[in-house]
Amino acid sequence: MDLSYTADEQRFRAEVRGFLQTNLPQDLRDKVLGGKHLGREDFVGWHRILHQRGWSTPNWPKDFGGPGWNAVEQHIFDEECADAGAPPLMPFGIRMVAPVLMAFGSRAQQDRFLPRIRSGEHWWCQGYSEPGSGSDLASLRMRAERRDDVYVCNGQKTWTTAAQHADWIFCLVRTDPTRRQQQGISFLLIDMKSPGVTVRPIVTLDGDAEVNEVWFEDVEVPVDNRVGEENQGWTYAKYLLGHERTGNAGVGMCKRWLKAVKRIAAEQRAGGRPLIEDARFRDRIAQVEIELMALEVTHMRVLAMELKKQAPGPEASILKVQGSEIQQTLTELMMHALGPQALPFQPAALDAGYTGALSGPEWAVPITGRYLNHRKASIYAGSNEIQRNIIAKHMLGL
Amino acid sequence: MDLSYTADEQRFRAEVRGFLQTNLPQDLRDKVLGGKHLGREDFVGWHRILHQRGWSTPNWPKDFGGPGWNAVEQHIFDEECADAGAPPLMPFGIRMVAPVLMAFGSRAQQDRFLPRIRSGEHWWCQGYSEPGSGSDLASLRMRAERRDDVYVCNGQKTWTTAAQHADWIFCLVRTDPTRRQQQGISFLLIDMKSPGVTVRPIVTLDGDAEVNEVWFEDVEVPVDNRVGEENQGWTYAKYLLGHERTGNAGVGMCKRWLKAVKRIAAEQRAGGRPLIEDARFRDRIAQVEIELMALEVTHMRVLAMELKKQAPGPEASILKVQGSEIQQTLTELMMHALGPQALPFQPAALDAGYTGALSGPEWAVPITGRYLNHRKASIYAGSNEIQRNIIAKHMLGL
Amino acid sequence: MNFDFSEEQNQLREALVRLLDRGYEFARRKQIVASDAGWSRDIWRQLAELGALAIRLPEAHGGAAGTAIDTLVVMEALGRRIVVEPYVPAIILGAGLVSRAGSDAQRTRLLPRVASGEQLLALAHDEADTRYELARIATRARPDGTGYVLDGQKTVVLGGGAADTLIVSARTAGEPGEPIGVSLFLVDTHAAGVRRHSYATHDDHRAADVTLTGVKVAGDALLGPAGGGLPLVEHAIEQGIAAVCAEALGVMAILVDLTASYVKTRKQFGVPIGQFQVLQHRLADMLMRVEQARSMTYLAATTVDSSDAALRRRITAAAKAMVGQAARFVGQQAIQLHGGIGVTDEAPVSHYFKRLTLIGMTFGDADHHLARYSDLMARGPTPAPRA
Amino acid sequence: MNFDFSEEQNQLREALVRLLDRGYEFARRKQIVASDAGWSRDIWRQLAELGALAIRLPEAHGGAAGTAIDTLVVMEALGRRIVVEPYVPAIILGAGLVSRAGSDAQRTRLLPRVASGEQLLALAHDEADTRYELARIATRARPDGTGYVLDGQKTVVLGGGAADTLIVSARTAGEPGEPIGVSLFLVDTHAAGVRRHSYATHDDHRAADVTLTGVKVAGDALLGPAGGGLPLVEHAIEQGIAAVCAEALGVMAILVDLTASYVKTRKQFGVPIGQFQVLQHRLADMLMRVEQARSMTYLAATTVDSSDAALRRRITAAAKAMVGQAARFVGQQAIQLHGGIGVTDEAPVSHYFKRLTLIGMTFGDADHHLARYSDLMARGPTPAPRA
Repeated sequence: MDLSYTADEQRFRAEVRGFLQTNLPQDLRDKVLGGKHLGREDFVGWHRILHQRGWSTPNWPKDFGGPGWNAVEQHIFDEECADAGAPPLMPFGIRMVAPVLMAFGSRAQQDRFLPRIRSGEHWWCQGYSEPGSGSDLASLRMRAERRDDVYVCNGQKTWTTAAQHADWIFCLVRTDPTRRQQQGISFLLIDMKSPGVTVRPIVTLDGDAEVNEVWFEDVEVPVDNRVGEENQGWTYAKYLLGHERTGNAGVGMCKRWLKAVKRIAAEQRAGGRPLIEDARFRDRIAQVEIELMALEVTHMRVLAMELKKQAPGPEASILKVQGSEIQQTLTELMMHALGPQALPFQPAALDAGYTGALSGPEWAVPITGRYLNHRKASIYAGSNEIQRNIIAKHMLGL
Repeated sequence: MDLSYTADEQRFRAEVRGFLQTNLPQDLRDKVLGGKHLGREDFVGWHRILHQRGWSTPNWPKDFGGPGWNAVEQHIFDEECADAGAPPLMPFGIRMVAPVLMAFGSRAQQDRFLPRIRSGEHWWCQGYSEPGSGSDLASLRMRAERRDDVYVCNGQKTWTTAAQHADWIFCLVRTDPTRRQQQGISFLLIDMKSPGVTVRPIVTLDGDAEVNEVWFEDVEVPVDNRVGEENQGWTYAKYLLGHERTGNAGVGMCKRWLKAVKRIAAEQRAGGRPLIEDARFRDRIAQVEIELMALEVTHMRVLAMELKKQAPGPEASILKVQGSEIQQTLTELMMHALGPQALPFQPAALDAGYTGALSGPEWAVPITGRYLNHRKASIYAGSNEIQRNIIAKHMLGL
Repeated sequence: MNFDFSEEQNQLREALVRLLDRGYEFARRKQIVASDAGWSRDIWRQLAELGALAIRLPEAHGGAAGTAIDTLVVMEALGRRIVVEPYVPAIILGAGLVSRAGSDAQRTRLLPRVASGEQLLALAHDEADTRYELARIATRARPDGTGYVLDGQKTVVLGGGAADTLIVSARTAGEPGEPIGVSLFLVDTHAAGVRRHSYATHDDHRAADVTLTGVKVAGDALLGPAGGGLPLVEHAIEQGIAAVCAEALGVMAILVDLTASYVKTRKQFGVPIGQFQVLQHRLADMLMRVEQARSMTYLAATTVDSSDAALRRRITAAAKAMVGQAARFVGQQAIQLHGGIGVTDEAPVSHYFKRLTLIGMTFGDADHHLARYSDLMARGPTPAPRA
Repeated sequence: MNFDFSEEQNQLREALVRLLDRGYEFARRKQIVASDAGWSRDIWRQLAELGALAIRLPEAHGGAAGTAIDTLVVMEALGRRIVVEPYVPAIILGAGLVSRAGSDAQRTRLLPRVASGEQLLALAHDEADTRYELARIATRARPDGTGYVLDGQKTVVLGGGAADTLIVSARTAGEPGEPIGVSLFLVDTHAAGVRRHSYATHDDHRAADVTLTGVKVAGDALLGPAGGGLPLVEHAIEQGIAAVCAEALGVMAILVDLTASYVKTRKQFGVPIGQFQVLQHRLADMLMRVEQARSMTYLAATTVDSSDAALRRRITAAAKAMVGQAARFVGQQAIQLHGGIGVTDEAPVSHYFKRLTLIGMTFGDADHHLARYSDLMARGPTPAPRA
């Protein structure tokens, strides 16, 4: 047993770090670390910079133009990017639809879509959830009726992150309404510019609008845009869900937030001294720091399994639950560190370059909204209740 | 709204306190406060002292020879007894079987049993649980076959507290095996000296033996000892279960233990100073003190409902859950206050008058065993999971 | 010992419920918070007509000389509709301070107009480094003839934008952190040298930062004894704590109701999710927390008018700690059980959650008050809350 | 980065499992703890034969010069059978101290006999007021010719009754609480002036209180530098922490297994109680705590042999805090899910619970180590656990 990184891995980390120091634009870094709003151009711009270095698709094998990194290298890359304040890579293209296309797509689909995902030309979003489905994904109702060479699609998707920016959406649709639940579902790729597609933003409790409803009214989708076989979409979706959950620990982001908590607690004053000198508040930081330390090792244990080609199964659920709870604890600690200054709601100040009046320090502005918004972390990507069901069933045989 | 006690209630408290100061024997008080083993004679002796004053059955109406106290007076009495270090009154006679006899027993049964419960002549125990039943009480299997004027009883009861001391046991038995679950159950009073009754102690994890298995082998019970109608026993049992749960908050005992925690934390030293000066440990005391304060008021709110003859329903489940959790927190805090001195297991020193060798102070001896033993508090009298089911069903309609 | 509300209290509650059922549905509230002022003078006037603004004021000044139990009744009703009008800052803090500490002249001048809803007060106390330590005040008031000149910066003054008159704490002696030397001043918000930056808070209430630059006030602007303002502020905050605890009860009761209703109707895997035992127990835990919080809030309400400052201090610390813990759990679990819909602006549940979260952060969070209670405990035995 | 065990480690584990499966079933353990000594010399001899007692000893003295990973393998296996033999006091603390701090002569004299199981050591350090503060030692050693005379009282010396030789900490300088001035001495348990009161602990292990009255030892009884014993004790306790964390993993793994099996077979209301979602989630939470504890234990095992004392201190504090929290939750919930049967002496689960509870209280409880970690954090940035 040896928990240290190999010399090769350390060299790789240094290479990534060096690249980030040179190539991550300072204004973008400031936006990310300052918790400012990021626009489409911020994400796409960064994606293109990575693409030039061949790193825009860290999880892709070389055969498809990816860097061919192993699980540990991917982890190092993620961690360094998070630490440096790079914008997160949008997962919908590179991590979600791409693996499905690689595994189940036709050669034509692969040739058409994968290079454009890699280059950043196509921005994807995910059409899984519907109002009324949710954790019970298989109860989805969006219909796709075959008419000659097209599917005519009607229905609604929801909680679609970044749909307002997206060029394409991959959808689970019901192609055979006579079959129940998991059967009769197909996996379609839909151009967001198709007539009949409408995007309506969902304003979240922090005033933000990153998720959307997407409506489909007689949207025609070429049959060529179906991935794999008709009515077999659930198989591909399950494959994808496994991929979605693995990376959810979010260790890199948590480590950055932990640093932020400490910095805030060092700046805020309580009883005339830095808040971090208050043992009670510091104990709360210590508690989450220890939990994060354990999570990082647990994550490494899963990576070590992946390195040996042992598919991580229910362990991914542990990472999801623990990771989301630690994220929520950290966002809450940041808010509590602010004290009364947690109250002001100043959304305009989240735009980079804001020069208006401000209550409190600028860095404090995003904090309460982040706490409120991150209640979602234990809800999305399979609620923590669903994850516990999975752990009980698959790891304990209950 | 007024949370203070009335002048009458305060006078009553003073009267009880005065009585306890004069009449509770010092050696008995020392045993109780020192956490020593109490024997049958300790309980019975104290019961007789109370009986002389007419207070041995605090929950009984005057019609049956009780003091006729209202809910608040009973609470004051319980609290003062607990605070003074009086042995607890065994509930099985006065609080469990007696209310059933008053409500459903024949005149003959009332005349025979109630005065002897009051005087302490009859010590009762409870025959409900069986191996395999538990929270699912209605699955009980002990059989009682009618033969002329007797029931012939066969079966086993378990978790029977103080059966080794008891003169009588009240049992739920199955008189009609053809009917399922709640039907076909009768309520029998059985003389523990009957041929065929065997008591086997169950040693608990702290080395103690306060609970027992009770075996019945062809035990003949006169039909006259059946309470109420045949096969209607479940009705009486439900009535009794309601009574059992109401007083489970244990506020009086918790208040005494809280004082003990503070005393221990004042005596133990950490870093060369009294442990209670360690803010972190003191915060844990503060937390449970606040919870107990709230529980006391919640308990008073339930008492106020009782005063108005509003039957406390699912509120009793709240008292049970919160009370047992606070008890467990307090026993755990006492153990943690001991530090390394929590380790020694010295059961011989729990007998009053022990003069052998001892590790650590004498008052520390019962503490770890009490923690271990009190894990039962969230299990017995309807596990806390069952209580939450009740709350969800009856208070939330789920 | 009784937990009953008086006939008058029950009538007041019913009147408030009627008013808010009619005039404060969720859609109407949305309009109100979207307005420039962010609150409704119309609602305020109706509260005045009900007598809700005057309930605690002295009878001599048009009030009903009520108790903290009356406040509890009002606040719980306001909480059930997450009312954003500045009742706590203007009435509990502001008018309460003038009632308790004001001279006859000050009371006569201000309180009848408070009762009628024409005069709004606010307490401008917190500063950048105050956090929850009330004595850490750096704003200065130096004598100037028969009056004073005030200089300093106040932050997150609740209701500060709506206020006509601010009660400003400032040092006439001593250094930040010292208990002695803080004085209170009545300052007209339109006085020269007063600058306000007003903004919304995350729960759609309003607050303001106030800068005082050479603000001149007359001698009769001094509220209470010179240098002896801190105990007054402390008592005001204790009244504020009792009030927001009661408000939290109203908020939490609605959250439990909304969540129980939601899980009964929302179906997943073919059954209402309320049939899943884990969610049933979660709701049972929410309910228990609310009941324990209710008990502590009742205790606080029956204590906070006491003249025993040590008792008030301990019981309000205990109440805010417990209500804060309950608020955190109930709010978070209400969102969790609502799933995605719970984090949308459209769903009322998210607004109740936000108010509850900010109540938790107002007048000191749960950790602060637990620590305070713990430190008070170290200094002596807890006085019995009851005889 | 790898989490694999070596071939030798896997063989050692399998050999231990075979030994304990055969010779340490629950019934046999009951006999052992009921015996006068409370532990089995026969088992000890078999452990010696397997090489388990010598695994960490220097090769020059018959050992295998193993690492803390080897200890982890041994302790996890011992934990799975809640073995009561004094492995931690005699091997991890006692032999570990002699290995690290002993002179050649001391090592040559003691370690081969440790390896063969003939020599049992114990660390007599704690005193009535020590609690978990290692420097608070009052026992005195005054020079006497070329030797020393020891006076003092040691409490709850783990394995103290079984030991042939005690490692006694005593002050040659300084006052209780001061870091400098503590020296370690090898003291024969049969030396004049040594009195032992031996007793069982709640987990059926054994400990002793030791009174030293004018105990004379020769100059060569000094273990390590005069006055510089505290860092040695601290490192020994850190090794002890890593060991009991690994033991706790074994105990918790069995508790999860026992509980999962129990809920699958125990029926209530006509179904196995494992079908109730609340119990399923409880078990999922238990499992997650065990996995997080496992990760911290691995980190501690790969850190505790480091020469970086600050790193060792932080990581072992973090590990003991997290394992202690996990132990508390897993133990309590295992009992809760077993219901009544869980609190009986007859059920193995109660014995696993007791051992786990006492591991939690040994070498500092979770709160102590969280506070320690927190206070260390205040003094500087956490060193990265890995490169």
